Amino acid sequence: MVKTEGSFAVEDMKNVQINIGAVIKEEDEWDQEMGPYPKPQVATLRDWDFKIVNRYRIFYAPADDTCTLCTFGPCDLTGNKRGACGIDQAGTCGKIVLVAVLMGTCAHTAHGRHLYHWCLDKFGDMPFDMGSDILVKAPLTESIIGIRPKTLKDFGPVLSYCEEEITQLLASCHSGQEGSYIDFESKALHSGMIDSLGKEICDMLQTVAYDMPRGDPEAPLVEIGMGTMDQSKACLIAYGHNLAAGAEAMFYTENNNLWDKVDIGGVCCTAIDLTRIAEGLGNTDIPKMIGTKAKVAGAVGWWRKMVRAGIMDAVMVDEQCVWCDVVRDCEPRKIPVIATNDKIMYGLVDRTNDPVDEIVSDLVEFRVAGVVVLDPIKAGEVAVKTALQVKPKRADIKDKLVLTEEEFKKFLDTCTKCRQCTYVCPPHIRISNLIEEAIKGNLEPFSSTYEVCVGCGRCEQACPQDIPILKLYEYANRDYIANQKFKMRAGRGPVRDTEIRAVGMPIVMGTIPGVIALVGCSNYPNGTKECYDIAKEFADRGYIVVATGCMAMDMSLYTDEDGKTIWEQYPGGFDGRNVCNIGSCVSNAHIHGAAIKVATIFARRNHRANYDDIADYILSKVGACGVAWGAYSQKAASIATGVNRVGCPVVVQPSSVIYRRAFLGRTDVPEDWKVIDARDGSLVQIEPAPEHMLYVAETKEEAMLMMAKLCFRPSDNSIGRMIKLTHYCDISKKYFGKLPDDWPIFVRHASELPIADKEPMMRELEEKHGWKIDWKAKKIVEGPIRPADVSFDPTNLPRKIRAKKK
Amino acid sequence: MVKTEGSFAVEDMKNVQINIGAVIKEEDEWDQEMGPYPKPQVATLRDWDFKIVNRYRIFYAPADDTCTLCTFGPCDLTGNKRGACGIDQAGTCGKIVLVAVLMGTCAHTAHGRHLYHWCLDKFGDMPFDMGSDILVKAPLTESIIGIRPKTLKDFGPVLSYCEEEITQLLASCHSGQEGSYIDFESKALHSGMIDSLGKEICDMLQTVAYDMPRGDPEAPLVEIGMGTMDQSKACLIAYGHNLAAGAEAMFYTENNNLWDKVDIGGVCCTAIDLTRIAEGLGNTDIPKMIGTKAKVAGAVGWWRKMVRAGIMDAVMVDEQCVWCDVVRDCEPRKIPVIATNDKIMYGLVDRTNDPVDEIVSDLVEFRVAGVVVLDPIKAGEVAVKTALQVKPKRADIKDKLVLTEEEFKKFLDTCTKCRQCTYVCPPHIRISNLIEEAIKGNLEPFSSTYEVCVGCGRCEQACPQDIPILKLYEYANRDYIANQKFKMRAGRGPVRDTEIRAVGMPIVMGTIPGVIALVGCSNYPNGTKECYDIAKEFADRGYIVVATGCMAMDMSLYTDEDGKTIWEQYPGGFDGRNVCNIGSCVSNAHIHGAAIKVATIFARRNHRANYDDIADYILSKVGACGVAWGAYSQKAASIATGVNRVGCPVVVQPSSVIYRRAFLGRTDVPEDWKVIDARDGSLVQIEPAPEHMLYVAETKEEAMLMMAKLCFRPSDNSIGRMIKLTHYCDISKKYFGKLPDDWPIFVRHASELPIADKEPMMRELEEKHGWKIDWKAKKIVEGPIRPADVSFDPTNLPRKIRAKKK
Amino acid sequence: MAVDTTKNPIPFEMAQIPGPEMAKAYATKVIGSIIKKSKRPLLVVGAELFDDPVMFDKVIEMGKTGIPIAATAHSVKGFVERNYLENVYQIGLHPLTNYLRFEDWKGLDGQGHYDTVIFLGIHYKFANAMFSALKNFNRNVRRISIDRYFHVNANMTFGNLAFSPDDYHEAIDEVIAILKK
Amino acid sequence: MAVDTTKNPIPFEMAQIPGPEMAKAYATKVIGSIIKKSKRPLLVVGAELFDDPVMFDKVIEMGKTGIPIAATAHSVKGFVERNYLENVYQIGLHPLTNYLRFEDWKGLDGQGHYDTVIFLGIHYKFANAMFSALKNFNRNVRRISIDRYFHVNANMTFGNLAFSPDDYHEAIDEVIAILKK
Repeated sequence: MVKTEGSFAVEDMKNVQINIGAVIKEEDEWDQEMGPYPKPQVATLRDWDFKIVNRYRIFYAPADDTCTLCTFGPCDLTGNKRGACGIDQAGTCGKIVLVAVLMGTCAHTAHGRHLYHWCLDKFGDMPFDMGSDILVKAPLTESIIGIRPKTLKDFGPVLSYCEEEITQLLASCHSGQEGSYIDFESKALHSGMIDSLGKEICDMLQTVAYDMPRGDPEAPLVEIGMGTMDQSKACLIAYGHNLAAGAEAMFYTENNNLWDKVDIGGVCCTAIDLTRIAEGLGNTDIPKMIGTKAKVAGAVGWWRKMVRAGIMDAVMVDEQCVWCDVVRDCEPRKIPVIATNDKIMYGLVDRTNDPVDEIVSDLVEFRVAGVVVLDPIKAGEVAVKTALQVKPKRADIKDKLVLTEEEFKKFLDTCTKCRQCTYVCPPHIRISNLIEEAIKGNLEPFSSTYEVCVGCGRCEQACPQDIPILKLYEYANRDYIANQKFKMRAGRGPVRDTEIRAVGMPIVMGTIPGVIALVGCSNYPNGTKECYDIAKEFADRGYIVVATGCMAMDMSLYTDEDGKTIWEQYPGGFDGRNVCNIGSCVSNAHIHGAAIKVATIFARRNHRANYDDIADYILSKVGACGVAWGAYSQKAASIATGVNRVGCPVVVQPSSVIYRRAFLGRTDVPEDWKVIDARDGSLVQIEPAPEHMLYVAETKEEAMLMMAKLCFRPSDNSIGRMIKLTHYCDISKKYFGKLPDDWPIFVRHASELPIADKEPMMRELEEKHGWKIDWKAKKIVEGPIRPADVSFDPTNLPRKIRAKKK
Repeated sequence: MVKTEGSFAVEDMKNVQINIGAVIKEEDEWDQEMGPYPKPQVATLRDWDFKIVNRYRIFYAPADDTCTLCTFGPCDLTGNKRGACGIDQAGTCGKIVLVAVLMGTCAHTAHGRHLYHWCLDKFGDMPFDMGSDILVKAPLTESIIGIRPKTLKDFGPVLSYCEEEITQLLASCHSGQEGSYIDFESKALHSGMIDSLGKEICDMLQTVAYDMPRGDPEAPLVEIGMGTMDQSKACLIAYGHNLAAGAEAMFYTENNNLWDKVDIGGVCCTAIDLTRIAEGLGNTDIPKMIGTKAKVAGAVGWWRKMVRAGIMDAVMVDEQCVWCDVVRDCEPRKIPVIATNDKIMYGLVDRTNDPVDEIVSDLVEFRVAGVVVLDPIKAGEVAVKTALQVKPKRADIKDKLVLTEEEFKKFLDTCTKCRQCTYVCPPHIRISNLIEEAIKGNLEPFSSTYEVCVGCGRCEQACPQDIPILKLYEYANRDYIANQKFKMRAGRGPVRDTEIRAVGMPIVMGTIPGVIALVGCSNYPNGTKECYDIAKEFADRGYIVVATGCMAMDMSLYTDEDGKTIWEQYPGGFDGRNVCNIGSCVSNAHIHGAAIKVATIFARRNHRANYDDIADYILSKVGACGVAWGAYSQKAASIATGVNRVGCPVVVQPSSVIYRRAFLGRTDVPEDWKVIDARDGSLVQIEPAPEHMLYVAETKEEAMLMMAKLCFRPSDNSIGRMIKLTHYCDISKKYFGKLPDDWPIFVRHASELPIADKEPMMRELEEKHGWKIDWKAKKIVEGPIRPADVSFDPTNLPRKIRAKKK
Repeated sequence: MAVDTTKNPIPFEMAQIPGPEMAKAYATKVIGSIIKKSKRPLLVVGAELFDDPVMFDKVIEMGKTGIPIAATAHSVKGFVERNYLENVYQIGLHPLTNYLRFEDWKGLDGQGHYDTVIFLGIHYKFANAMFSALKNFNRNVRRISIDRYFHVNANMTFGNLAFSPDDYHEAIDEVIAILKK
Repeated sequence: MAVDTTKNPIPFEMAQIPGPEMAKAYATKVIGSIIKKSKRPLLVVGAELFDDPVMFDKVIEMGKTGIPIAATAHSVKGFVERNYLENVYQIGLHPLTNYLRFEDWKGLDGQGHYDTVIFLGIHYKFANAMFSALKNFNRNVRRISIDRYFHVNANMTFGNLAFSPDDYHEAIDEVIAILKK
């Protein structure tokens, strides 16, 4: 249809113009009826949340025993005491969880709102076209809001909905509001869902406006690593999560034919998004494939290593995950900073309305360490010009950035082994031991811990001898830095409907053993290498492996014996034995989207404004597990919480404990593991599948075992269960040296036993667990929690019961 | 004009309806051009904020030396060190300030959003009619957004604006976003402004929808105090800040003629708002003057005292400032709880969709301690029915609530004087000393500290002897509780334009020495009595005294020698020597509104989308000072911050230090005290007026002296300055025993000296400060920072310069 | 002479200062006899044992005195390799702590809850947080650390011995000796 | 025999546990001599002196040894009543602390910054917060409390003497005696 918008003059109404706000009903191309819960409010999906938290008990590990949030405080809450406002320790933990999740939710939603204004400003409204392979275009918007956006502008009211909910949720954190930790967690789950929606809006807007790949499994390979920044050119880094200003720097470079003089690299998700530009349908006026000209300098964990190695001539920062001391790190190294987003302004002067050349001159002459330029076009031009002009002026200082051998040795000698550095080191590196070895001439410990170091610099502040510890690292790793050059597949965007059609059945039946999603930060401790290991382990086992953000970046830094990165080892489809880079952090929404699509495309569930039904389907039938294997920002907390609300478990690493809360099942309480059979409404005792919702694993080995286990679903058919059990047992044998103790509870039928070990396992069932076996028929006669039943239709929602039990 | 809304069929567009979103331009009844900053975003008014914080230096007193907000932490920031993300201690304090201010802002804005939905649901859209005395109807909306709402629905987009800004601001608190404490404070000031706007929306909606007084200086006197709840009736308490459900209980009671059987009282701001209903223009279908049938049971500080005295039979809670252990306090006393708002659900079962009588039965039979009922109408009915039916069932337990003399004495005897109670008591009451005296038969210490006690119960948790300390208090104060009966003037709502016309000139010239606004919480320590003392001191001196919320409630609990409350002692107009109760916390917006109206009505400044200009006017010319004299919730933090952004200083009491930040001037740095003379753009050195923006006073005496000082403005004419100086000196002499040391810096001309002490003060100027005096002419020849100049037009905004200096 | 395990009583992560209730460092003698006196102790070990494999042997020695062992992370592999699985239970530290906080839990052997947990060889941050969970939500379980770190959320802990492996081994041997008495 | 001012070294508000750097309680002898050795000390007193008026006299004794006095809140009234205004400056604690945190401040007498501040008679929470401001933002000023509270954010403090007025008076007298030496 023709969309008619704008202003009309109306007869008989003098001086009146009418602005068409929204076309509320038009030829309905959507055959689904509106579902029960369009625009759910804080309490709307509370029943669903209670189902989650009644099974997956809310577990807190407080990081503080006192509360200092209001004037009655500080209050001592040790031992679950109550503060003056009446809140107890559990409630306080719940409140902090909600605040953290809201911070993450706001980061994504505010990013989406910025892009919404900016894209409409720059490009005007555009049709929301995801290409012919993607017809369920905005699964979260559709499931939560109940609308199908037709143009980018249609995301406006969706953003307003998110913002309204955020405001309601943060209000409840005020002193003397919500009193129950359970309701705080329900609210956190609500926020997590809003977070997923915010991300979807964000990525959909930029995918269309910047013509990014629409689910392209063969998205191009782009360059990644500190060593890819060509030091013979002026190097510009765009650091953050919002591509707007960085993209303008690229357009300016392109339009002025400057690529032979300028290299543009990104840090953190801006890097991923810059390398996705104009690789899509090709229907915009952006230079085709320009994204491949940008480089991924690295994930956030590499930032301080880069800046201290001085590999860039100018930095643009935008928003999110941008370290707070950028100016302080850049200024002494004569790297001008251009802040391009009002979320991060560092107290710098706002020069948005000044002429470009005046701003550039102030930066190039080092009259100011940085500026704020909130107009992305102007910021892009300022940044490129500054990088070009400052480069020659930085030659001197650049040489001095890395220590000489003499200096290096001098600093080594001043160490007194007081260990203050280690007491503040996040990954607990025994720095004085490295120094001791280096004095002996052995730099290996400095090299092998270089990836483990997060570059935070707390050690340098603690050192009473003022040893510049990060500089020692740089010196020891100068060759690695120059040669850190790898390939990463550009973020492909959403999963295609066609892919879902192919894998929906195998996922639900279990014959694809699971979907493994690596999301969030990955830098600490050992995250960079371990996320590669995890991805490879599961890809090799035939799982579908997806990654986003820093995880996708960091797993690119390793190669197999043939020198191939993970992206070169595996194809990029949404299929078993594939590894796909979905995109930046906001692309996480597509992982929810894929799960929703399994329900709606494969299983033909109505998803329109029907979130809990879909989440129930996913919890019961879609064997997927997320992992955030590294330091975990509040965004990662909101991401994980959103993934949990949609019914999917997440495994995280130990430093995540600071977010205080987990969702853990109790296998010793059978009542927790009863679900409804939708066929007749009967209650069925099930195996604990999945056993946990949010789980901290101490090591990658534990993580992998748990992830394999968390892919079990009550809906697995016997072949699927056999495959899943085989991997679960095999990972255990490989890394734990034995079968897991609890393997029998997942066995419903003899055919579900791993083929290779079938007989010994049956014997164990008989001897150790007292099951009755018919050895002649090789059948299990008695023992399992329940029999295998291929038509079992598990649900947690009474409204899904098709016929009442007689 | 006729407003035309709704849906139209449009020819040639099959199946299309058009929803009219907004009439964007209509016959413009507003003669002001759109100002420079409609809908200011995060960075828009940053220049103004920097003017504030460059003069009023940001001062932090950290409550924590570590940060536990992300997985790199905890980080030790002691001594302004930086954490792993690069943020320093100051930045972290700024972040916590912003989060706290946002919590407050969200509390008000979310309250407004709830009322918006609810009022439109219940009443439909209504004209935004504030009566003929108020033509500048929504000063904050007009100044910030640049629109004049015509109907309640027009506040919808204003709320969306608030929610969008909130989301942007909270996003910047994510780890690794904003890095500068100065920008955090600019963001906090932005949030404070949004807070004021949220409050305005909130109070305007309820004023119109519930027909509250429109600036009525003679609003009725209503009953206040625990003793007003008639124990022969079923007593229902509505506790919180949102009148929706409590009002429905009143309507149900009225419609069913139950007032002889039911008493309805409010706690906290719901109390104030219930007593304002239907006292306005009388144009709705709500029973006229029904508000006067409700009672103000008390401010939040009295809650635990009330519930432990068992004066109610049922409690409805709504939102904000509602202690988190309501159910825990009510359950053992058999007081059913009805939670009526999704911000506070206490983990109770949501019964919104169940039949009233089933819910009531479950409550009355004590099968459940409480329920959630989110439909206000149903909640009102459930609450009244429950109170009526439960009352007889509570007779037994009610008798047992207060200790017998024997029990009282028994508990006294178990005290071991371990002092654990005092180590956790917010106002540091030496409880064991009270017990010691009580053992001797002297209950006076228990009585005199009853108001000081905030009823938090931390002492009871700390007591190793399990002495029920609050019960001791109850016993000792049982007569007071029964007799706590006073009168309070119902919240009058906005200041009338006519009042502004009368006082505008005297305020700006200084002949009314100032506007004193008592806002926020007041219960701790000594807040209840001291807010009465402060109000009285300034009213007697001819200041305009306004109060809201808990301050207004608590100052009602004292009488003069004639037995008159403060409301009976002084008239309720916005004028010198008056004391007016503006209304509940959200009515604070009208105090901003009054200041804005001085600029726009009296001084004819354009205020439309011109916030910084108006704030600059207020800072330079409107001698007003706020005081929040008591425990200070996050809302109080956002209120104060909003008041600061509009150019008005605030004094707070010591427990507010936990909010970490103050804005303090340095009189020893003359460069900080230069303003522009708008006549010619010249820079003028001024006296430090006002000297601080956010100031903690240790005692009420210090507070009063500082408030008198903070009413000085550079624009004072000589008579005005003389009057202000007289009060400043007089308060100092009265409470400090001497003149303040800095009085000379406010003297520009001999006529500005207090008449009574003119000669000795001139002598002191000459002898102690070296000023030159012409004794014959009784003139000051040399000495003042600047001469008095009646046409001096101070401003901080270069754009206000009318002609360039030659 | 006994190793002084009360030295260096500051949190291994310096900034871990949770509140008014914080651990004290104790001598091996005191800790050892408290463990010995416990009615239902549980030794909880983690993957850091792999960094110093002799610790597996020491843990097995403790196990042989009758204290059941919860092998968290993949540490069970160390026991498999040493062919000691007698009273070793494989379980993640997270679900284990979750069970520990519930009064109605029946223990890894179904014989009832534990009165004392003893942590060693566990990632510092994780152990610290799990101690915090118990400190705040189940105070009936005594929290003992015999790890090389000062654990502020335990009831009893060694001071930091992270940089003194010999002292640490000696301290553990002293504890074992007491248990064997 | 000297009063033991090192007893009860826990924050007067138990939950005030700010971080890794916390005060120690010292004997009067130590505190007294540190004050005496200071080059530019400033005695900061508050309105709690009114609760125990003899303290005004003791403060005046200290003032007479040459230490300037900042009288915060309305405490100056006590000095007016005792006719002692020699080296007494009336100033709010909040602006005073604000000045103290700036290196370029010239002092109440214009003669330069202070190297030591000594608090007494000040509302606990407020003093605690102002100590925190200095602890974090100007570490060149030594923070001493001779109030009846253990002040965790000071460098040096007495233990809690809030319930032992006699001991407290004696302790102050001991400090005065040292100052007079």
